[in-house]
Amino acid sequence: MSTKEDIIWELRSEEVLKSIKQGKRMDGRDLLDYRTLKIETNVSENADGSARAFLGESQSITGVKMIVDKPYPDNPDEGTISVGVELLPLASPTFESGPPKTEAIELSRVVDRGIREAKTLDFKKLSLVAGEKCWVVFIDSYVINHAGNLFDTCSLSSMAALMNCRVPKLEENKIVRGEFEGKLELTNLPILTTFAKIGNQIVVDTSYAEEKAMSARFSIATFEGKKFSALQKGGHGSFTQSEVDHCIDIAFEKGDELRSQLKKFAGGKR
Amino acid sequence: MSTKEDIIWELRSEEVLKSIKQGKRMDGRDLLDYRTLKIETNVSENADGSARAFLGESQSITGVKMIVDKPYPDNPDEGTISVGVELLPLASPTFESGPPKTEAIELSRVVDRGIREAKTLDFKKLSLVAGEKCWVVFIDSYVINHAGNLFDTCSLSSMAALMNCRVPKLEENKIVRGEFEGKLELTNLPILTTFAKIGNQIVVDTSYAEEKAMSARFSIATFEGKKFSALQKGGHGSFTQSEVDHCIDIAFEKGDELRSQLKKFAGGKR
Amino acid sequence: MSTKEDIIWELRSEEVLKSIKQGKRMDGRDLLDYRTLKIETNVSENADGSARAFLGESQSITGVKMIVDKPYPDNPDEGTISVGVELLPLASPTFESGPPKTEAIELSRVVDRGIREAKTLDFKKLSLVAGEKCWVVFIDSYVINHAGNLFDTCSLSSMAALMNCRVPKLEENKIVRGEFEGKLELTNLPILTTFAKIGNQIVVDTSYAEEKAMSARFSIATFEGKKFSALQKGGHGSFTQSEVDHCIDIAFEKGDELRSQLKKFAGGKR
Amino acid sequence: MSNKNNEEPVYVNKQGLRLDGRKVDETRKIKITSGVLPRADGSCYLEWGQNKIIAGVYGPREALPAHTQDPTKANVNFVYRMASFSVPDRKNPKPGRRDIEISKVCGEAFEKTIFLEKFPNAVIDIYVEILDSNAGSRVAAITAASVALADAGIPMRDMVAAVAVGKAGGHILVDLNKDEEDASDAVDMPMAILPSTEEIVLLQMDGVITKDEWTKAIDLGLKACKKVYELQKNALKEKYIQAESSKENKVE
Amino acid sequence: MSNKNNEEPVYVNKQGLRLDGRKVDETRKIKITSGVLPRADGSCYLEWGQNKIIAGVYGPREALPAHTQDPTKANVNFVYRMASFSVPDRKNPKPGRRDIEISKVCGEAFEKTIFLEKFPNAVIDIYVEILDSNAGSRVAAITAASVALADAGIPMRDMVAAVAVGKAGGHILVDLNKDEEDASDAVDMPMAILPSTEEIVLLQMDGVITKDEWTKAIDLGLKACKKVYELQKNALKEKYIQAESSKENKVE
Amino acid sequence: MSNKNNEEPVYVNKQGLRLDGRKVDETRKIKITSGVLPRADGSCYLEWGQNKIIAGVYGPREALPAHTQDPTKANVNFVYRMASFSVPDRKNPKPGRRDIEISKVCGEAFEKTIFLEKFPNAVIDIYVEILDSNAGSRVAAITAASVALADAGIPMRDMVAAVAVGKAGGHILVDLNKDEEDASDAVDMPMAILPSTEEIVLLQMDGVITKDEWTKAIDLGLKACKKVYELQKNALKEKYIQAESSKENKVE
Repeated sequence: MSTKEDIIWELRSEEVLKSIKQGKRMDGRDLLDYRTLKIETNVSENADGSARAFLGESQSITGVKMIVDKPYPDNPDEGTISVGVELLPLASPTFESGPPKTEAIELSRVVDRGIREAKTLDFKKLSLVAGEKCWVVFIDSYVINHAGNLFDTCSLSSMAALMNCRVPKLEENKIVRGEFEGKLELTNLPILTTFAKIGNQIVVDTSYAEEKAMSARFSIATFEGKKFSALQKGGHGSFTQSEVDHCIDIAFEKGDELRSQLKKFAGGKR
Repeated sequence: MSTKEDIIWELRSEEVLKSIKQGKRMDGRDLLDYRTLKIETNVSENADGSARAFLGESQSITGVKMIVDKPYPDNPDEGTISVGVELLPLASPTFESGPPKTEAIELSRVVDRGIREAKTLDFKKLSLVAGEKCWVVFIDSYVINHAGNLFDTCSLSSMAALMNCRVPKLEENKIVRGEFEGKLELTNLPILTTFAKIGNQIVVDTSYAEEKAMSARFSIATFEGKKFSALQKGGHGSFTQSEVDHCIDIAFEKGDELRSQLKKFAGGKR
Repeated sequence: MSTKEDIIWELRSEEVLKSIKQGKRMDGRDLLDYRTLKIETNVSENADGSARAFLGESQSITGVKMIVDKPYPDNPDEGTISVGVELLPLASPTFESGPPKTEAIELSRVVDRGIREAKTLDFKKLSLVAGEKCWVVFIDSYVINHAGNLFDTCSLSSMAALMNCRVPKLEENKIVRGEFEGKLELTNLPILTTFAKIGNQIVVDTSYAEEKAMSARFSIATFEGKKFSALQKGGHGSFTQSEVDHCIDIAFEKGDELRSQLKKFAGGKR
Repeated sequence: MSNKNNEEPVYVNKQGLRLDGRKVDETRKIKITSGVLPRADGSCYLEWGQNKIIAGVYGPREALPAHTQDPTKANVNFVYRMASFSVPDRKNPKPGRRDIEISKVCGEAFEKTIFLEKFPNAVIDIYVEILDSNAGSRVAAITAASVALADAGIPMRDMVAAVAVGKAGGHILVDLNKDEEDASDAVDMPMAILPSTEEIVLLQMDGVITKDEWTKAIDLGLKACKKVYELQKNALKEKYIQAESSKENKVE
Repeated sequence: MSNKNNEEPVYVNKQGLRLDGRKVDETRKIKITSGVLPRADGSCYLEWGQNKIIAGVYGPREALPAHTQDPTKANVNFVYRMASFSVPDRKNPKPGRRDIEISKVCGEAFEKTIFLEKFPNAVIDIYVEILDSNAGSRVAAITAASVALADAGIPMRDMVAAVAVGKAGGHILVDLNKDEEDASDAVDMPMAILPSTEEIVLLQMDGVITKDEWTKAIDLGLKACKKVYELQKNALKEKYIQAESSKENKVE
Repeated sequence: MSNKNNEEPVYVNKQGLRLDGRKVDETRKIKITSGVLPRADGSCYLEWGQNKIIAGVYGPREALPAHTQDPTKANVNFVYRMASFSVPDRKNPKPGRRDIEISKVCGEAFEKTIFLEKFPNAVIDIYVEILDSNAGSRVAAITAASVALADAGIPMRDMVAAVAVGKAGGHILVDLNKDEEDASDAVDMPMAILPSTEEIVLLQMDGVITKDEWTKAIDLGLKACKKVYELQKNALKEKYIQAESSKENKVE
C-alpha cells in the first residue's frame, strides 16, 4: 500500500543485512539475544485472566475467558481451548480492519499448537458433565504494536494470561459472575522461540526491520523436560538440517530463560 | 459513483442553502412543516401486520412477523423485538444491493431504540413459557423511494405496521397459519421527529436535496405524556444546547400531530 | 480477465458457427451426438458413494455422504437430499476460488431438481425416527475439467455416485464408521440432457468452444417411463415451442442411452 | 410439493371450476400500475392474486466496477428479492440460492428484447422486491419488470410477458396458486415469452410430466402470456405511447 | 436496562452519595497517557473507572481504495471495537451492528474539529480497542481518540471531550456505571462537545426522560465534559505544546 | 490425537512391522500420473495410500487484481482444499483456518525452487483438491503440486519432495497413517525438501518430542523424501525431459 513506507523499509533491510553479515544487529544486540521482556497482568477485569507482554517495543494483550459449553461428540469427557490472535490495525500501518488474514491465522494456529500439544491444560479436567457440559477456555490475543517477532510476543502474553487465570465459580453449571474458585491449573508452560534466517545467519527475536530482511522463519515451542511441542517453518527461504539442530538447542535455552522470567512476572498472587 | 448526479445535487444543494437562509424552502414549506403523511395498511397478507408510509415522495413499507423462539437466558420471562431497515436499491440511484451498510444500520438502530425504550411492547407479555418459549416480534422495513427523511418515514411505517398487527393463534405453542387471536397490544406510540441543520436554520422533514445541504441531523423519539425515548445526532456538524432545547419542544408538538394522524390511518379495524 | 484467451475463444466461436451452419461440428460429431461417456466409481473411500464422469474431456467427481440429522419441522417423517456443485479453479482458467458463483448455483439447482422431483430417493424411507432423526444425503460434485456441458457431466457423476452409494450402518441412530447396511435404494434414474442453440441449429453435449457460440441452453431431466422431472432454459437467446418439442423427444432417446451406459458402468457390485 | 392432508381435494370440479372458482385457463386477478417510484428511471407496482410486487429500473448507466463493462453491449442486472414478511414463515433477509437462480434466469429473459448493443459499457439494473407471495412470484416479477423497463423508456424489441402453468390432481392448469402447488402430483412450469413472436425466453419446470401433458401446458401458457401482455399494454397505454414516439426519435 | 433484583438499590443516599461513593456530578477516576504505541502516528491509553481503552491514529495518509477519496477533504475513519474478553460474557470477535453504529457517530464527532479540508484525498484512521468495559465505553473511546489525534499532530480547531450523563432511581447522574445502568428507569445519554464553544458533536440517548430531566442532564454533562477536557490537556501538556508549535509552522 | 480404545495397539511388532505391515521407514504405496487435466497448464493425479489428490497449475499469468502484482517477481498462489466427502465426517465446503494455514506453508515451500524473478507481475496458481484422505494429505498435496508444476513447464531449480514422519507408541515412523496418528503419544511432522540440496522448505510438527527423537525422525524423513523424488521423476520422465530441453531454449 504505502509505497513511501516500502522504500524506507527496503533501505533499512539492506542495512540490516550488511550489519548481520558482520555478526552485529542494528540495535547492538548479539544474534541470539532477546529484547527486554516485560509482562503486566490483570489488564482487564472482565477477563478471567489477562496479561500484556512487551518484547522490546512489540506489544500484545491476551485475555482468557472460560465459558461453559457442550463437549465435542467425539470427546464427550473433555473440555477444550480456542486460541485466536488479532492483528489490530493500530499496531502497524500495514494492518487492516476486517476478518483475520492468512498471517494472523498462521500465527494463532502456531501459538495454539504449542499450548495444546504440550498438554498445558488437562482437557479431561475441563469436563464438567460428560457429554453435557465442559469448560471451553478462550485465549484471545490482540497485537497492539508490531515491532517484530509477534509469534513469541503472543505466545508470552498468552501463557502469562493463562498463568493469571482464575476459574469462575459455578452454580448448577452456570457461571456466577465475579466469583472464582481458584487458579486455573497448568501442567506445563510451553514457550515459543522464533528464529529468522537473515543472509546466512540465524537470529532470534527479530525486529520489524529484520523481518523485512529475513528469508525464512522458524518457531519452536519448548517446555519443561527438554521437550518440544510444535515446530513451524515460514517464509520463502529454507533451513538446513544442521541449522534446525542448532535452533532446537538454542530454543531449549531461551525457553528456560523466558519461562523463569514469565514465572517472576506472572506468577504472583491474584 | 454517478458523478453527473453528484454535480446536479451539489448545485441543488446551493439553491437549498440560499433559500433556507431566507427562511423559505424550495417546495414552499415553512421550516417546521412536514410533507403530507399518508399511510396504507394491509400491504402484505403474509405479514401479521403491515403498512406503507408516504412522507411526500418518500416511501417505506414495514411488515411485522411474530415467531415463537427461545427467550434470552438473562431474560427468561420476556419476549423481544427485532427491528431492521433495508435500503432497497430501487429506492435511489445511490443504494446498492448487498448486506446493510452503516447508513442502514444506524437508521434501524434509532428506530429500534425509540420503540424499545418507550416500552411500546410489554416484553413480559410476550413470554409464553418462562425460559422455554416467547414471542419474537420482527419489524422489518424496506425503503422503496428515497426522497429524504428516511428516519421518520421508517418510524411511521413501523408504528403503523405494529398498530396493524394481529397476534397469530397458537396451538401447543406452535403457530396456526392464517388464524389470529386479536390485535397486538401496544402500550405507547413513540414517533421519531428528525431535524436538520442547514446553514444556521433548523428544519424538519428534509427532502433529498435538503439532506445534501445539511450539516447535521437530530432525531427525537417522543411519546405520550411529553416524554422521549431516544435521541440521535448524526452528520459532521454540531448543535448547540439551545438548538436541541428548541428541537425537543417542536418534537413534542410534531409527535402529537403525527400520532393522531397515525391513529386515523392505521387505527381502523383489521 | 485473460483477454488473450477471450480473443482466441471468439475466433474459435466464429469457426464453430460457420461449421454448425453446415450441419457439422468441429470435432466431427453429428449435431445430436454425445461425446464418449466414461464412468469410474469408488473414487473416494471416505465417501459412502463416489464416481467420476467423463464426457469427452469434461470431468466431474461426485461424492455422496449420508449423515443423521433432525428432519424439517414441516416434514417430520421425511429425510432429504442436498445437491451442490463446485467449479474448481483447476478446471478452467476462468474459474476462481471462493464461494459458489451464480453459474455454479444454477447448475447445482438444476441437477438437484432433476433428482428430487423424479423421486429418485424416497424421502419417507430416509426417515429414522419421525420428528427426531433422519438421513440427509449430501451429493457434492466437483468439476475438475471444463470442456463443455457441465450440466450433463455433473448429472451423470451424481447419478453414478448415488448408484454406488452404500447406507452406513447405524447403532442407536449413530453412524458406525466403515460399516454398511447395503446399497442406497433408488426408485428412478433421472438423467439430464442439455441442448444448445447455435445459429439456428440445436446440438447436444456442447464443447467449451460451442458454448462460446451458443445463444441459449436448454436442459431436460428425463427418467424411466418417458417422463421428465425438470426443464431449464438458460442464456440470452430463445427457443420456439417446436424447438422445445423436438428437444423433448431427443431427450427421451438420449436419456435411455445414457441410462443404460450408466447402469453398465456404475451398476456393478461394491 | 407434498400434501399434508390425507385426502386430496378436487382440483377441478364437475363444472370445470377450480378451488378458487377459476377456470383451468384463467389467471388470478392481475393489477398493474406503472410509474410508482419517483426516484427510479422506471417502475411498476403489480398485484397478481395475493402476490404483491414492486419493480424499479435504473439505467442504462455506467457499469461499475469497470471490469464488469462489456464494450459491445449493456449488461442486464436483474435482482429478485423477497421481503422477510412476504412468505408464511419469516424469510432470512440474506439472499438465498433460490433468489440468485431466479435473478439469473429472469435477467436472461430480457437480454433478447432490449437493444443492449446500443449501450456499450453500460448496465441496466432491474430490481424487484416481492412484498407478498402466493405461488408464481417469479413470473409476476418478470411481468412487472417488463412494464418498469418500458416506463423507463428503455428501447425494446418487444415486451416480455410471463405466466406459470402446471398440473394439480391430474389437471393441466394456468397460474397455480399455493393450494394447487401443494398437490401431491404438482408440476410448476414458469415461462416467459416475447408476445409478438412467441419466442420462449424463460422456461423452467419441476415436477413429473409426460410429453402430452407438456404440450397441453405450453399451449395454455402461450395463450395466457398473451392475455398478460394485453394487461401490460393497457397499464402503459398513455404513458407508453408518448414514450415510444420520443424513443423512436432518439434511438433510430 | 432491567434490574434483576426485586428491590431497587438507593442510587443516591441521604448524604448525596452514589453506590460507589461518588457525588451526582462526579465522574469515575480517569487516567490518560498519550504516546503509548511506537508504530502509530499518535496514540493514547485511557482508564475511565473500569474501562480500559487503547487508541491509535494513522494519517493523514492516502485514502485507499481510490474510489473512497474525496478531492475536497480528508475522510475520518473511526473504528470502535471491543476485545472478546472486555465484557462479562465473551464477545464474538466479529464486529456487530452496535460496533458499526458507534464507529459512525464517534467518527462524525471529529469531523468539525479536524482541519479536514487541508488534506484532500486523504484518510485519517482512528482505531480504538476496548480492553475492559463497564458502562460509558464510547465516550471514553472519544476522549482517548481526541488525545491520540493531538499526539499525532493532526491539526484541530479544538479537542473533543465526552461524557455520558443519565438517570437512575429518579436521579440525574454524571457518568453512570454498570450498576446504575441496570436501574429499572435507567437513561443513558452519551455526549461529546468541542469544549471551547460547547458545540455538541455527539448526542445519543436511550431510556425515558422528560424535558426538565433532559435540561438538568445536559447542564451536568457540559460541566463534566470540561473537566474531562482539563484532563486531556494535562495528559498532552508538554508533548502537545511542542507539537502545536511545530504544526503551526507546517500547516499554515 | 487421542486414542478411544483403552488398550493401545502394538505399533511395531517383533518382526519390525507396523499395523499395516510396513517397515518403520516405508511409505505407503504412491502412484503418480501427470497431465491428467486437459484445460490446466499442468496437472497431476496422485494416490498415496488412501489419499487421492488432484493438482492443477495455471500460469505464469497476469496477477489480478493489479494491486497484488509484484514488479520484481511472480507470486505463488497455492490453494489447498478438501472435498466435502474426503473425510470421515462430511466437511463444510467453506475453507477453514486449517485449509488457509496449509495453503500458506505449502505455497512458501515452492518459492525458492521456482524461477519467480523471471516473471514479474505474474502469478502462478497451484490448486490442489483432496478427494480422499487418510493422514499426510498436505505432503501428498505438495508432491502432486511439484509434478503439476513440472508438467506445466514452469522453470524450477529443483523439484519439491515431501513426506510426513512422526511417532506412535514410542516408535519413530515414516508416513503415519490415521491409525498411527491416533496413538496417545502421536507426533506428526510434515516436511518438504529440495532433494538435490536437502534444503528444508517446509517443516511443521505437533505432538511432544525430544531432541533425539527429532534427529531420528528428520534423518528418516530426508531419506523418504528422496524416494518420493524418484517416483516424481519417473512419473515425469518422458514428458519432463522434453519439457526441460524446450524450457532451456525458452528461458535462458
